[in-house]
Amino acid sequence: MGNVENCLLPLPATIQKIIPETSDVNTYRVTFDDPEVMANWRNKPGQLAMISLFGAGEAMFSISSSPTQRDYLEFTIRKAGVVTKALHSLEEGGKIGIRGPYGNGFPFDLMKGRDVLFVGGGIGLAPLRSLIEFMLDDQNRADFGKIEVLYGARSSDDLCFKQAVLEDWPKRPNCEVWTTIDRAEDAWKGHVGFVPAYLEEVGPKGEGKVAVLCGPPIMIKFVLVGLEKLGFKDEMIYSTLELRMKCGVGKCGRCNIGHKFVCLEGPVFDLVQIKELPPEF
Amino acid sequence: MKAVIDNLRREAVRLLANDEVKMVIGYGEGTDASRTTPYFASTPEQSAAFTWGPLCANNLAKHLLDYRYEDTRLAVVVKGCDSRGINRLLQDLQFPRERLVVLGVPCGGQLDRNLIAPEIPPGARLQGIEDTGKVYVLVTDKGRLSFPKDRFLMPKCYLCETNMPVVADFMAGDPVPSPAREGSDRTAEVNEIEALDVAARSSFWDNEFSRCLRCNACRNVCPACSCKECVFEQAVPGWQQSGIIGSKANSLPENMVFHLVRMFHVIGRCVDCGECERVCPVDIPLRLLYRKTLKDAHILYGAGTPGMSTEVQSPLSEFSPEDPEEFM
Amino acid sequence: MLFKQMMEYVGLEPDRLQIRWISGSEGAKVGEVAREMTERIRALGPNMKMRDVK
Amino acid sequence: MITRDQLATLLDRLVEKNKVIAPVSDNRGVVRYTAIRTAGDVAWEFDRAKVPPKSHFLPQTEELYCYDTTGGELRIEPVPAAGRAVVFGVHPCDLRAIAALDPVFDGVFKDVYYLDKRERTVVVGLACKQVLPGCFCRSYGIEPTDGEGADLMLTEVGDRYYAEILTPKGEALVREFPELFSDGGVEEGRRGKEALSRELAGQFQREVDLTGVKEKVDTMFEHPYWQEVARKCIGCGICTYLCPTCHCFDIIENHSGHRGSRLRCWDSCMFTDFTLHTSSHNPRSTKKERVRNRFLHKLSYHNERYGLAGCVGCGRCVAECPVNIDITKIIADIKEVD
Repeated sequence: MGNVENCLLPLPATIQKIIPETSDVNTYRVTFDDPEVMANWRNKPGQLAMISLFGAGEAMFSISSSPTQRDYLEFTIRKAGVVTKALHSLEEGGKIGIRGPYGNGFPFDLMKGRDVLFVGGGIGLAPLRSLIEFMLDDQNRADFGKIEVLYGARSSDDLCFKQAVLEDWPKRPNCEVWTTIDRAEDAWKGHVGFVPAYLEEVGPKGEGKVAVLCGPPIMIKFVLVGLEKLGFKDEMIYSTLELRMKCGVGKCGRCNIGHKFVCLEGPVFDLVQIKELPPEF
Repeated sequence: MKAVIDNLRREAVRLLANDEVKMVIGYGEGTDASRTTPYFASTPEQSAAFTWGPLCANNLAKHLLDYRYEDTRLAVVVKGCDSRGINRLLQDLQFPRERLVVLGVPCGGQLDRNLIAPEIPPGARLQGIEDTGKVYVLVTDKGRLSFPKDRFLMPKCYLCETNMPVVADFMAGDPVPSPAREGSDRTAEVNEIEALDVAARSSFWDNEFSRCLRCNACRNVCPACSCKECVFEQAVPGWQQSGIIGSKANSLPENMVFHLVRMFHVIGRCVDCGECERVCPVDIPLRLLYRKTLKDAHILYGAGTPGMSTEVQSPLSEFSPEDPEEFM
Repeated sequence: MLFKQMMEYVGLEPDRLQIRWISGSEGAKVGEVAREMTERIRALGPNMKMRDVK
Repeated sequence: MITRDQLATLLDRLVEKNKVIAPVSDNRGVVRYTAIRTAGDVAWEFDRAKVPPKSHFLPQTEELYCYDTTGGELRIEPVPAAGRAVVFGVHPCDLRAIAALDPVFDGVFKDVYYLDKRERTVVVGLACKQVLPGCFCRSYGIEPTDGEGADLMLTEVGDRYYAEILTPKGEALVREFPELFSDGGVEEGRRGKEALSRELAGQFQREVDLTGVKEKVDTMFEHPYWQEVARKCIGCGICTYLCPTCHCFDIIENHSGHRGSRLRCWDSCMFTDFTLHTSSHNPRSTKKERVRNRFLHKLSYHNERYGLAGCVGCGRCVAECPVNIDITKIIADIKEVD
């Protein structure tokens, strides 16, 4: 856990490494300045943390590194608003603040003994990556069945975690990765087409299998239709929801969907829950 | 009063039944005897709930902005002061004239809710309002309540400039006498503030602005504030990144900046309808601010109250070589 | 001028606002005006009224 | 029992060592809870303060911590904890509202800023002397003389106040100034309070029947009724800022150069940018969604999360809404609509 005494107080951290992912997305590898905080930090895959840029503000991001990686945290962030622009202007060694972890994370215990299909679009792979790496880690690998990843982006440049997606993960035993981009490119030898269409083409069997999704709303919408056809059950489909957050601790009142706060009860919901939520996200 | 209400309802029924408008915006019965509420009728049947009288302070022109990007035709009920707001919205191209039917009502002055509410027996239900000329009589189930016009009107009414609408496609009643006090001077209160020395002026406004809750009611009710996205809540205003000017922080300087910026932004658009002052939950005398701009725009540029007609341009949107300046 | 009078009205020194018309070809005037303005503001002292009292 | 003079003395003595917050009327007669210097500042005859006393526990603008990034280093300094305080003159509706806010700021994640002030503040309640036209606390099971939520409850009886010690904090306060309180006439005070309670109960003009309202409103998410309400709404923050149970806030940046601080400011779910994403997507993009969210929060969500009503019937929003959106009418309408 992070700061227990004062949940709104960020803890100083340093950017150790900046790994460019796409033209506007970087992965930031950070460590807390206080080694004790770093050593005591625990999070679940899919949990969130509030990142502070002093002089710009705070914004919530999912932790994209696996919790099995205890030496640092990684965040994969697109340059979009005030905070992310300030973050992207920093170099290695730059100082930020972190508070968290927040949210429920993926219920990986419920996935034990099962095959898991991940469907991601663009930067949506970031939260999935924390769970994929967590499952692929030697100490957990035996707990889970086959791991399948279907990942797409607008172009080859927009693919995040290229090394993992194109090289590392496909080589791991009992792990299959399908990658696609929306429009054809000269240098691209892989599949071309939208994620939902590719899903139908690949046609992984849904029976007994867990699906975990994250991506733009339009992708999620059509992937859900596809998953249903493939025989995935609602209670076995998990997705993350994104809402504007300020406190991350269920007090500032803006990330509610109905009476649920996404920062506390989310961001991960199964499809049964999502269907019960009022359609306001 | 009764005749005006009947005329209004009849015209609303006609407009809706003939599909000339999709909706009529007017006044409906309020939840207590001291006020009414904006009421929106989309069917002839709903038009039966329209009302009118001296409890209709709201300027309904503002509600048009909610429908400015639609293609429906609307009708809206306006008093004299409100009608200037209509003209301003038309002039600023915020609402097309061809999509608008203006229903004018003759106004003999609006009762000040702060003054009459304490006089109304608790729980009294309003049954009707009579206008005897000098007195408004609220007929309630707990008796008849008389409110002489010379004591119970809103302060702005005693300075009324146009109690009959300056623009109307339909008039729901014959002209009535203006509630303006004879010889009243619309700049009198402004002059009083101007007469203070600088320290006194400063502390006067500090005292008022320090109370501001920044609830945005003055801005949101204002027909001159027609921006789709207000400068105070732009997603990424450059100048907000290096300070908190214009942020949600409540402090005296922040509040003063808010009011000064608003003051400057509504010059030439403020029609002096007084809605800002009416809605302010902490009673900041906002009209004293905007009246000052009206006075100065008049002195410097000869400008009259905005919205009196759609022909006259706002002083800040045209240039004349005769304009006073000190910066060339 | 309206804004100056507004500032005066709420108790700010109107001299804090100065507007000059300078053409693109009048480079020297920019410096001159900036110097002049700086001096006038210095004479007025810091704007205590807009300072956050925290 | 305590007399008015003794009560004034009590406040004067308390000011010496505490921040004392009390209803104060300003030059325009607007009553707010602000820090007093002497008992003479108190608006003794106030009916209902415009702004509720939540502003003490959750100030409209509050500094959370300071930071300094000089030389590429980062130092973060939390602001020191609040000192001892006494909030005097809190009416029963506002007492109940504070109780409704407590679980929001407590829980798994504890908000030390709020909880510190709660812990170090003694709340002195004051029974109402009249029922205003907008009041409907009784519908929420609150009597205008209820002390629930106060540490010490005062009821004006004749020329004295009947004081009830309700918590250890209240007891400590009385113990600190034993000479100001007396036991004489306590029975009379108790009877006076009962009589006042009976008298006030008969003065309510606004009552709502909450039976089945939560259940009904939970089925009304898609109901066109919300559009009808939203048409009137001008989207200002009066209802939320004056509401004693509204607690939404924003955290904003306040910096110049390398130094700065983060401020927590009230925010309102009625504002257009409240839920606006950086991507420009807005889950509550129109007034309909925002109005609906506010009323569902008051009538259902708060209850669902904390088991406490999200409205206490103080009537502030009823009195001040510029367009007469009246929650008592909304509650009545909810029961009516199909």
